Amino acid sequence: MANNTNSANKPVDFKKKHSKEEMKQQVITFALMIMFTLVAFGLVLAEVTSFFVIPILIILAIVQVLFQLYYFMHMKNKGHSMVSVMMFGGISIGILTIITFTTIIWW
Amino acid sequence: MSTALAQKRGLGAAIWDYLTTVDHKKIAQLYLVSGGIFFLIGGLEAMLIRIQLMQPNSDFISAGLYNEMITMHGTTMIFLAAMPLIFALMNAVVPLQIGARDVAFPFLNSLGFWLFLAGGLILNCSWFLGGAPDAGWTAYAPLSATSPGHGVDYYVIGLQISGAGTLIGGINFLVTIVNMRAPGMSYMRMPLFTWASFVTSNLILFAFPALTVGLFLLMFDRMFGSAFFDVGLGGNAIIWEHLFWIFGHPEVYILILPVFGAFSDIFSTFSTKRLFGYSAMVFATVLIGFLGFMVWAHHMFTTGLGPVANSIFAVSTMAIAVPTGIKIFNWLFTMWGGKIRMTSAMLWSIAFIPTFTIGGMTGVMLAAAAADYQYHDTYFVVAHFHYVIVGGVVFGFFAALHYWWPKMFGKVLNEKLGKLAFWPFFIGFHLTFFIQHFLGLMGMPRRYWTYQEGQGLDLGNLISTVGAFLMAIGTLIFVYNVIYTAMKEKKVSGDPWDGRTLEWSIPSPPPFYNFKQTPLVRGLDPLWIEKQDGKTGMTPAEPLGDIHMPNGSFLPFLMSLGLFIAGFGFIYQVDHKGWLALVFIGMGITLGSMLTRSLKDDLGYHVHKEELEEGGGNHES
Amino acid sequence: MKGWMGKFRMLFLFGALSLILSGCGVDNISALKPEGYGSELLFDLMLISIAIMLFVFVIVMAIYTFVIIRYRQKKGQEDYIPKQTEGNKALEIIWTVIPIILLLVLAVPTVQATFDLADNSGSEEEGAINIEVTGNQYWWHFNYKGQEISTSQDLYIPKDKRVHLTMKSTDVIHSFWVPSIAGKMDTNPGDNQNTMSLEAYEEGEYLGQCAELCGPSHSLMDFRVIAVSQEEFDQWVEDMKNVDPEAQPESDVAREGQELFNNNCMSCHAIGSAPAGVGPNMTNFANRSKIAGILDPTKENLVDWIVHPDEIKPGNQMPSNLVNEDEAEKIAEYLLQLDHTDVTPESAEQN
Amino acid sequence: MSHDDVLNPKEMPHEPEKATHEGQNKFLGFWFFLGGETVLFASLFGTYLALNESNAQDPTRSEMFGLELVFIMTMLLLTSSLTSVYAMYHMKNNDFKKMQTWLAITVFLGLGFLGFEIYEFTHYIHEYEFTFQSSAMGSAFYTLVGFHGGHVLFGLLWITSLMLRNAKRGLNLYNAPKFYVASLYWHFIDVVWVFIFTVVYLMGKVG
Ligand code: HEA
Ligand code: HEA
Ligand code: HEC
Ligand code: CUA
Ligand SMILES: [Cu+2]
Repeated sequence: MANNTNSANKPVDFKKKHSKEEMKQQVITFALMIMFTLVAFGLVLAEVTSFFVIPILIILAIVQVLFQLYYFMHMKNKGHSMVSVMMFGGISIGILTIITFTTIIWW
Repeated sequence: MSTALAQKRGLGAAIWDYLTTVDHKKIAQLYLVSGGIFFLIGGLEAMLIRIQLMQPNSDFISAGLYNEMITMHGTTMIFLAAMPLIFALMNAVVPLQIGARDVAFPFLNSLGFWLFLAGGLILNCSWFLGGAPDAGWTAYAPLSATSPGHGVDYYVIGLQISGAGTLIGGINFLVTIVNMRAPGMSYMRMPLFTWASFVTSNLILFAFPALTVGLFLLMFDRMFGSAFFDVGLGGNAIIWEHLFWIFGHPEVYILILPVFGAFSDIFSTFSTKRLFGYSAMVFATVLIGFLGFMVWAHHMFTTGLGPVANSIFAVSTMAIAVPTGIKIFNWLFTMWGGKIRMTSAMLWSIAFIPTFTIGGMTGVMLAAAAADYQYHDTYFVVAHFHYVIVGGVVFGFFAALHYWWPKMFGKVLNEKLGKLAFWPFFIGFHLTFFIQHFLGLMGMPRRYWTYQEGQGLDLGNLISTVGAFLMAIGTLIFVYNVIYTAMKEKKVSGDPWDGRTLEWSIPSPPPFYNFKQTPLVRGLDPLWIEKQDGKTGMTPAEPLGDIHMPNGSFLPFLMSLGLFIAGFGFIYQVDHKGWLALVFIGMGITLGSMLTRSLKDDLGYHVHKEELEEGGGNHES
Repeated sequence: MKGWMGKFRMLFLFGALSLILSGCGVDNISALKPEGYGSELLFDLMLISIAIMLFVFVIVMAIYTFVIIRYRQKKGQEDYIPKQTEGNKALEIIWTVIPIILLLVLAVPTVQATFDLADNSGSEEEGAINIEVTGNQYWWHFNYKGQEISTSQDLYIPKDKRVHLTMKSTDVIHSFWVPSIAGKMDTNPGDNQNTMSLEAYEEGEYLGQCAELCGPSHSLMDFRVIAVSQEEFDQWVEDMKNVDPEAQPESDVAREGQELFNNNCMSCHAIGSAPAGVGPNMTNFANRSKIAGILDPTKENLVDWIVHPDEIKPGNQMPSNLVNEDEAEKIAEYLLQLDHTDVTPESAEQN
Repeated sequence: MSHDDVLNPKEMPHEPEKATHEGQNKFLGFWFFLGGETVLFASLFGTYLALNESNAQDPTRSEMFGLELVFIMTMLLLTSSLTSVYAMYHMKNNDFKKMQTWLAITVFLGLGFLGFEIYEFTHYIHEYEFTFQSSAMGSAFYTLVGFHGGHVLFGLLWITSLMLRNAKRGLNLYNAPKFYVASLYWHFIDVVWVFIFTVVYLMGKVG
């Protein structure tokens, strides 16, 4: 088996650059995610009133997850339209499920 | 691996061929046969139910056995008969309708089938190993969580395994339909059966995980001492109801949508007309699928969710009548102005319209939340769902089988026998179930082992049982027809019905690579378009070239076998930890096979151009 | 005709429809012969929905019949190719909009009825009757809140009065259903308690059933709702409050029976207003309309039951062969003289 | 495309994971699978949220949960997400060695996460006698977090076996989609974890 690791790939310079660009975005994403996590933990440790904190926590989580999906998992890229349809399908059903379970399990 | 062996003739080789096949057409046959057998078993259970209820205070079967009977009847019919029959149709037809040589994941396709079969066999083993599940097909906790014996364990494990198979099958068809369409086959040119399969696969993808979770919770409660449904430790039985119905309601649309699709194709073909309102039909299919996820709590109106939740779910349920109505009227207007050929397939389809309409309308009546306080868990509900399931799904299977039989097996099912089977089944069906609406309203709850004299229920139940016997006769005639056709009927051409869609442009049964050259699709009803232009077949979209085919594999069978063995281990480890050995052996086989699969390069093989020119790659046939 | 739907009911079809439907079934059992507030409200709702459905069905069938007669292939048509119509916007809009309107017509009374039946505000009022219903495998227990009255299997209520129920279960889910006077409601285990109300318009003995699969004897979990006049009900309450659980029976046999009963059965059963036990409360047993919900109240049946409860109601919680047949006879003698009041199911029929 | 082109491509395309038909199918199929997994985890979250106050005799969430460990675990998993991004970056640049290295780091971080999780569970069991069987909340907690842990374990096994299997073969069009899909899986695990630390731990602490 030949080792492909360093085979000549001349024509892909442009693409390489593109990947680099993307990589930069991903690192920024990562930094933001770490920041959000810190904020979230910080808020809880600071014992802000729960009425206030919980929505913020949830929003922070959602933003983080969107970062993961769009940047780390490339959902922002071309060729992901069907992917988006499916993921959002799953997400909306998931949300519906969770709403149910927090409202009409006990009454 | 299979190709080399399959060339050797003989029974052994044939069996080996089916055990290792990844050809969607053969998998369709496997689904058809096993689904058909399970339908007969489920039907036999239905007959025992009806015999027990023929007269008041009867003890033809005991109370405990009766509960096992209804549970297994419901579970078998839904999961082991209707689901595989749907997959049989999808496998047989979808790739052909979109001009594909294969499905996206041939290996997973066969894995899906074997998992389903393993699950179904486990479930039915319960009859011989100490008793079947007895908590209803809905398995409401805590009855199911506390039911003695191993019956419900079989339910949990069997459904978990076959459910995994279904999920795999669903994903396979999603990707197949998205990625494998022939050039020119845009979404808005796909035949409705393919559209319906697409939406159904979506429903499978999003609905089955809820069941998976529910089954896990029940399994943990029964086998590992958790407390999800144990109110003593803070558990909550309503969780099961929600999880089951979040799955269960979409499930009924999973069943009905593909046959809606089949009916669309049949009405159009046998009226020699383009489908009326194609885009509205597509839209309605998608909308039904979408709304199907927002209505589940209509099964729980009497659970006590409160008037707000009940009202919301009532109204959203009623909304489904609108897209379904669009479909009914579009079918009627497809026939309007057409040239209706009354073949057996068409006969079943024609019978479907009024039957299903009645079933749908009783559905809307059930959806009136408050009124459901009277209907719920009575024979009115039983009547409703048999009208939609038998009158919709089963009629649909009969229609679709008559329609696609020549494509699957190269022979047209005998028309005389086809009609002979129809009449007793149709009449028997209405005899059995129409009267049940009234039985329910007159105060007969469902899942009743017996009823007391003097409640005015005797005559109705007797009529119902007589009807069931007629249905059995109809079914048996159909089975006879299958055998008769296989022995006596002659081979037909690839296009016996003057078809309109791609599957009729290739020989019957199709060669294992389906299309020698991928066809070029120029519009809706592509074959019809070509015929109108005076051509006999499709214009190819590519020159003749090598065809890439996947290798057969024994691994799917092995993986399922492993889970089959492990399933028994899980069930019996409650009694004695020694049974855990089976879990390890079984999981070992499964994981070992998975590892083998991922370690080996499996690139498939090519059918060469030269072979194709000679009249088509005689690897098989 | 009580309630907002009175006017509707006057309308055309309805009279005829309800006449035909109420020809079905047996009095005091059938949901089609409403004799109480809930069932009548629901019957009206059913009639509205049936009328809408019939309307739709007639239209569908008219088109259907026309199409399959008119457009069947005729001789000599083999080569005829029909016009390939794509669709028709106007038609498609019609059959989208009309169903929407029909459904709205149905949805409004549905929502009204749903809220109406969920309205439990009366339970707080002075003099309201609140009863706690408990479902058990396979019997029902009724506890009159604030009154210290416990009964099993037979539920006495005054006629023409809204009675408020809170419902729970001690084991699996059951569903409390009295078709001819009200809809049904599940009894859930744990804290998930439901409420509903009952109101009977006529005196009578109404059949109640369990409507949620709860085990092998699910179909044998019958009970009775006995609606009597207000005076009779007051009398009954009075009598039930004054039950003396230890009262000595008159005959010797019965006294022996009492002894045996106290020794063998009291661990699960109770007499008087004791809180719900493992088994039904035996107060006023002599006036039960059925034994264990399904057997005629004869002595043979009772003895049969005491010795082999399992053969009669498979899977029920009462052990068989606790006592032998002789002893059972004596116990039966005792139980059948537990007549604590003159208000009986027969009182409900005297009208 | 001949087999040779697949196993020994003369030239690696920019997105090797989608260069073959099989690769495209795998890519899409796996995303669909993740859509299904979303519903699966939503059901588990729902169950947990419904039962998170049904702790019977067990201590409440805020009495039990500690945040330090969870914080470390979160950091480990988040970082591993980034490292797997690096791995994919090098895959796109056709640098097999670097890809393997970054994957190894990912696995390493994942192992760390799993180790802490196991420690955490045993801690709860020994310290508070809070088990899978002690209350409905216990069942729901261990099921939700355990399902996630199981996914982590499976992801580790998967990535490791891919690394080992292809160590000698290098990158090609047959295995590139496999690597890509495994990395998607790994990200998805992280997505789920974000909700777990938010919903279970942080919100549990807040009460
Ligand atoms: C193939 C399966 C299938 C299908 C298609 C349906 C379709 C529908 N079902 Fe049914 N249903 C079941 C299978 C199915 N059901 C099963 C198995 C159960 C019982 C499960 C169990 O408990 O074991 C059940 C139970 C069930 C219940 C719960 C009853 C109870 O337990 O108390 C309800 C309540 O709302 C309901 C409603 C409906 C509705 C509104 C539709 C609608 O989709 C119907 C829509 C169709 C039409 C309405 C007809 C055509 C329309 C027109 C001609 C247009 C004009 C019409 C109007 C304006 C009304 N169904
Ligand atoms: C796809 C779904 C499906 C189908 C097709 C059917 C088909 C039939 N069902 Fe039903 N049924 C359900 C799904 C289905 N059912 C479900 C989900 C329930 C609820 C279960 C529950 O409460 O949990 C139910 C419940 C149910 C009940 C209510 C039981 C109760 O509540 O107590 C009844 C009673 O009449 C009944 C009858 C029938 C009959 C007579 C048929 C007939 O149409 C059957 C026709 C077929 C045959 C008659 C087979 C003929 C062949 C032979 C007899 C030969 C056999 C030979 C060999 C095996 C070699 N079914
Ligand atoms: C372990 C508990 C238990 C014991 C001990 C027990 N029973 Fe029962 N009994 C029950 C239960 C539970 C029922 C309700 C059964 C059902 O209807 O499903 C019942 C029902 C009955 C009924 C019918 C009640 C009705 O309201 O119609 C009678 C009569 C009866 N028992 C008599 C007896 C006698 C006599 C004995 C003693 C010899 C006895 N029981 C001992 C549990 C018990
Ligand atoms: Cu209680 Cu059925
Ligand atoms: Cu439904």
